[in-house]
Amino acid sequence: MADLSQTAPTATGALGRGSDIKRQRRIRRAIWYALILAIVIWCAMVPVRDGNLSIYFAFMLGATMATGLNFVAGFTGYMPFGYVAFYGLGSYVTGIAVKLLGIPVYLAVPMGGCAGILLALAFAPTLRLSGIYFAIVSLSLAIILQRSIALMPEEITGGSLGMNIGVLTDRIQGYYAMLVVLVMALLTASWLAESRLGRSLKAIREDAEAADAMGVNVVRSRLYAWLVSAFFASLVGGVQAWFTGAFDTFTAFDVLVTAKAIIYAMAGGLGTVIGPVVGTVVLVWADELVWRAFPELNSFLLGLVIALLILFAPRGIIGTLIRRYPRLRNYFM
Amino acid sequence: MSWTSDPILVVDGLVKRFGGNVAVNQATLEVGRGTIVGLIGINGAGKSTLMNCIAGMYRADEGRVEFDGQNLIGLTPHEIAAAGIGRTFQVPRTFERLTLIDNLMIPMLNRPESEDELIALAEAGLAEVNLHDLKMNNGEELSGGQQKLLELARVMMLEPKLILLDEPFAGVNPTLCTLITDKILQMKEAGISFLLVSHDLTSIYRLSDHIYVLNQGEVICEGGVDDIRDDPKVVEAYLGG
Amino acid sequence: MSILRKATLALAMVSIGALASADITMAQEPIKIGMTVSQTGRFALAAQSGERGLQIWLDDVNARGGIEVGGEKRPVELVALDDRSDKALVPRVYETLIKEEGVDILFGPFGSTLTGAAANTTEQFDKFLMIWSASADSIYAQGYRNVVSGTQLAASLLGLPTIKAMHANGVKSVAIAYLDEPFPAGIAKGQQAWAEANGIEVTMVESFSTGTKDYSILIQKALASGAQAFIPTSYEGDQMIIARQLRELDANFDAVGMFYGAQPQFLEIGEDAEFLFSQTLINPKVNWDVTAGLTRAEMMERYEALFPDAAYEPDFQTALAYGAGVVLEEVIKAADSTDPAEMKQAAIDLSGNLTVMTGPYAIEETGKQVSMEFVVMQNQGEGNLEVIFPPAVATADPVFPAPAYSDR
Amino acid sequence: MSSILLYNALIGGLVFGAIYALIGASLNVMMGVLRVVNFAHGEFVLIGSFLAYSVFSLTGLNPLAALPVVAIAMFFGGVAAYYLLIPRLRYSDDAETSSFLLMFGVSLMLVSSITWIYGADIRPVNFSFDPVNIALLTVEDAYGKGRDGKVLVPTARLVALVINLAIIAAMTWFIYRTLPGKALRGAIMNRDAIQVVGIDIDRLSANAFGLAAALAGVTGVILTLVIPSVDPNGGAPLTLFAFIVIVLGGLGHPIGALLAGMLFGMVEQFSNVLLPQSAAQMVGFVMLVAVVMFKPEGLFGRKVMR
Repeated sequence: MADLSQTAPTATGALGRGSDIKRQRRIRRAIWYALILAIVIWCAMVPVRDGNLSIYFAFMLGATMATGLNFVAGFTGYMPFGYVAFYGLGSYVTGIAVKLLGIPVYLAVPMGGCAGILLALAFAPTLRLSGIYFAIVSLSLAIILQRSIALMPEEITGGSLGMNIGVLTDRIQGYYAMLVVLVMALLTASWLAESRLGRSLKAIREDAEAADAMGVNVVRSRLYAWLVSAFFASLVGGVQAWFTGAFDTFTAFDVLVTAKAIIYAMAGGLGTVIGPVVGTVVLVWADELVWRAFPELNSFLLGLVIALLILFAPRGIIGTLIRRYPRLRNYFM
Repeated sequence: MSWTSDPILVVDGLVKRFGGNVAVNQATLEVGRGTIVGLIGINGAGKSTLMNCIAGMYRADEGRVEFDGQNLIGLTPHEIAAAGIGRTFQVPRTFERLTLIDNLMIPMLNRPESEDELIALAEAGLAEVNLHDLKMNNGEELSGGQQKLLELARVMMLEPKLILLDEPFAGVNPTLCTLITDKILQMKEAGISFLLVSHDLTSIYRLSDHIYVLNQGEVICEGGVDDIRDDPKVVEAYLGG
Repeated sequence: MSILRKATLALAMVSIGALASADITMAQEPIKIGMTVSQTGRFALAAQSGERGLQIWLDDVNARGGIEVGGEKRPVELVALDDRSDKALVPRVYETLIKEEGVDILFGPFGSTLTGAAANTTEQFDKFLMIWSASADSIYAQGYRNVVSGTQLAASLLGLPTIKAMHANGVKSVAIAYLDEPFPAGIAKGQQAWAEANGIEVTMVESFSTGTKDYSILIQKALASGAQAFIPTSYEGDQMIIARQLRELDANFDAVGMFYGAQPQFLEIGEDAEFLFSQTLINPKVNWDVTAGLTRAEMMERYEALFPDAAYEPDFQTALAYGAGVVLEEVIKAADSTDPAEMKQAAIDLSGNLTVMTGPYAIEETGKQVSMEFVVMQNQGEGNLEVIFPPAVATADPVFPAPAYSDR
Repeated sequence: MSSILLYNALIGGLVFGAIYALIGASLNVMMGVLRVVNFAHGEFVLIGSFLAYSVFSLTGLNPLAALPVVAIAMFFGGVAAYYLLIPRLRYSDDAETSSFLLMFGVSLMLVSSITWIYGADIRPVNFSFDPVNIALLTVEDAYGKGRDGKVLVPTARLVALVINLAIIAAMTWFIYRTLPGKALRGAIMNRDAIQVVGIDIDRLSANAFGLAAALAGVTGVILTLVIPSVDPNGGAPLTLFAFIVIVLGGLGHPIGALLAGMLFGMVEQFSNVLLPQSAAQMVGFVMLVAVVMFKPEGLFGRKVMR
């Protein structure tokens, strides 16, 4: 094959000719499921050994949000800066269902998830926007939703003090609920990555027009990703309400919630399944250290990390590793 | 008046305007089943616009596009792809962060075969264009010429009846050119029709069964290779421009 | 200036910590108190102002050898962590305080917004929470068992002195505007209810959201509503802007109530701050006969000694936190324990039997503070602050109606 | 409702509209020439405000004395920031989104730096003009029976408006009448084509970034006259307003941004009159979403710029 030798890269020969793609997928899957299992065991043990639930909760929340955001940002290339809208809606629907309607919290949280899907359907027309227009409109919609909830009667949404369902819910249960949602999100991510839908989403992310020309139904695939993504954010919002018991329009619609989800996912590597988890582990841990040691520097360092990531490792930890050592593609989902 | 008795694609009176500019003006052409039809013209003649109208990326303002008896106007690109028209792009548009295998899996998303069968098909497709060794590499790791090959292999996975080839030889070294030419001829043998847009008149003349010349959005003449080569209007369009 | 201030504060904390740890080696195991202090964000200024008050109490109590529990004097140690003014972070930090720092008793963060989140956590872990700055009535309506507001009056009562003072001067109509956050909203609603119950016509009630900077239309609307008096309630920075815009628009009301108008920073803005009805509970002219802790004058002295480089004089946040520290000390002594249930009972028993620097202490069963009323102050020109209400402690008659801006 | 409110809304609309126009115009230069989605734009404005505050509190001079200092410092700061940040963005997969996130990170760093230096609280800029306001006309019975009202312009706001309009005029002249300005406009319209005619796009971009930063800083100085306080957390709303303005006006459309700024200022003021203040603060966002969804080229734009 003389014609190849003069051109670009040498074949990595990662698996060599005739080697099995299925085997490689098995390895990746085994590593991934082992990781999920490790997370489950580790996190499930925290209440048993009377550890600090909040930190692990923050990790699980971050990993779920980052994974959920990855469905739409990593797999289709949209940057929903108003992602927090779904999270906030989930919190409020859960809170109202528990407090006003007396619905048990384990039913209220899925209701919040469904409300998220409805909201995502309502916001679906924004998917025809691209790039920065989408990001800004998404952010504006989140702000509009926040202000609308703030304007609602105090008897329903609790007004400026927000809602407090702490006395009605159990925190340890909320902790385990978060673990369940995290595992659901991780399993969905790995299923999606290997499914035909996931493959079409990645093609859309790379080049929507070309994907269209190759027979991919761009609009429908994007919509599915959008709905799944919104569903998880709303569940997380509901579980957060369950765990902490208190939230208001500021915390439930804080743009930093979106920003952290984006940053965690990016730090690990958008578009990979394992990336958001890795990114969350690293950054939550770093945040914990920084917060204790240099409280005043916290948001400066957060900003610095974002800037450095964008400038020097735009594909995140996993993405950069894979780019440098393509062989790793065989091990990371 | 029709040069072919069995057209697979009929474009009739197609008009596409951008604001006040008429990019394609009353273009009419046909592609016979199992033939290669060349479309030539200088830069800005409207070739790519015409292609994009057929593929559904642009919506034509007037006119008719019929493929195998089916009206294509108003269909989206993926519906047109499903109907059996594949295309390549002037500048190759590989899915850069997908492996070559996955690149070839994309056009087969709607096929009923099992995952294992699809993988086998994709591997075979890569072998066809001598890219099998790179199957686990990402699209972005290929050279420009290799990307042209990959696009060719990818469009084959659609099992198209007609392929719109946009500048398949641009920026490709002579060795790869030969490989691509061979591939096109092989596919033609297999019964696939082509609409071929190229600057490279030599290749066009070598491959085409029939040629249309586009100038300022209009088809100014058509005919066999020999007719076109000597047509004063073509010479004028290319030189007098 | 600010960096310097923080550096001094850090130094002070380190030295206090060193003192405390020196004590540990020879004395009893310390009573550990945990709290969060906003180092950044919108509550940073007030939270740090309060922390200084608590440090004064800590310094004092340890100088006296600590608090006697079970016949032994135990020193007191404070563990303060940052909450970044972030409500979402507060539960996490309080859990860290309880789980990792092993504190016995918790002190609230600044403000109703953060305290609401902290109380959920302390309740879950069954710890006693001493609140010093959260006033929102809704906190005390949650059914918490172990919370007590040591010094901060409930919001529904907190703003009443202003409206009462206006009533006493014959105000017949008032326009109310407030920032839509628990503390200002609580104050405004309390004032509105009292006004309506006492025959003052409320001509306008409007809320605005965080980040509002231009109040000109709001001020015009208040004028147009025909109100004789105007009470815009928000945090200090906002109120300073409103004061300026009132003058710029020549908006002459007979009286304007601004909660923070007597704060040291507020007075720095000069003539814009004149003739406002403001509230405070720390003023040289207000001196209670304390039954526990330092008197106002003593506290001021200690402040000077401990924080010689602090940018500002002690304000009512400092006083509230200091007072809450003293109340906490009394509660522990009375309960003779750090058990939350016993402390809560002791806190209820002490109600009505204790006067600290900020005034007499009285709570309801829910832990809601119902005493410690603020006094109303007026800057009668050139920063000359006078107490104008209640009459019992008043040092001057109010200037009412306030002179028009054009006549000042 | 009293007509006096409408007069005042009109004045407020002019003053704030001109400020929004200027913020929008500077962001427009960045987005148009550089395709940099500057999410830290509000903080750039804040830097100007805080510098003005420093000049005022150190010297007691009119904050406007800070104008030249701010303009020059921000220009060179902007050029330096350009070389530090922007060229590397070319290596990312999606330069536009990357710039958005990068500048978000920068905005976090700026806010916490400002907080570190100045403290977290809102500080008044305690400067006032004499007379403090100018009466334009008197409306009889404006506040009910026998209570006349005056339509007033605070002097500070009038001064701010005049300076603001002068800067806008100068900028329009620069863009339409001078060679560098025309190059800038050319770069907005077609970044690739301009390189062919022999313009060093890197230098042009750096200068454009510097110019936009300087304009943002100058806006911040003017802002301290209109709202005499500085707030380290005040940047984010300004950023959003800037985006609202340029999207309304049509991305990369220099005059569109000016008109949209004025329009947005008016809409904001009049909705404050007609709606409760807290509901009025939503109107701008609703307007933005509506325009993007139904007229993505902007109210004054002709063609969508991708």
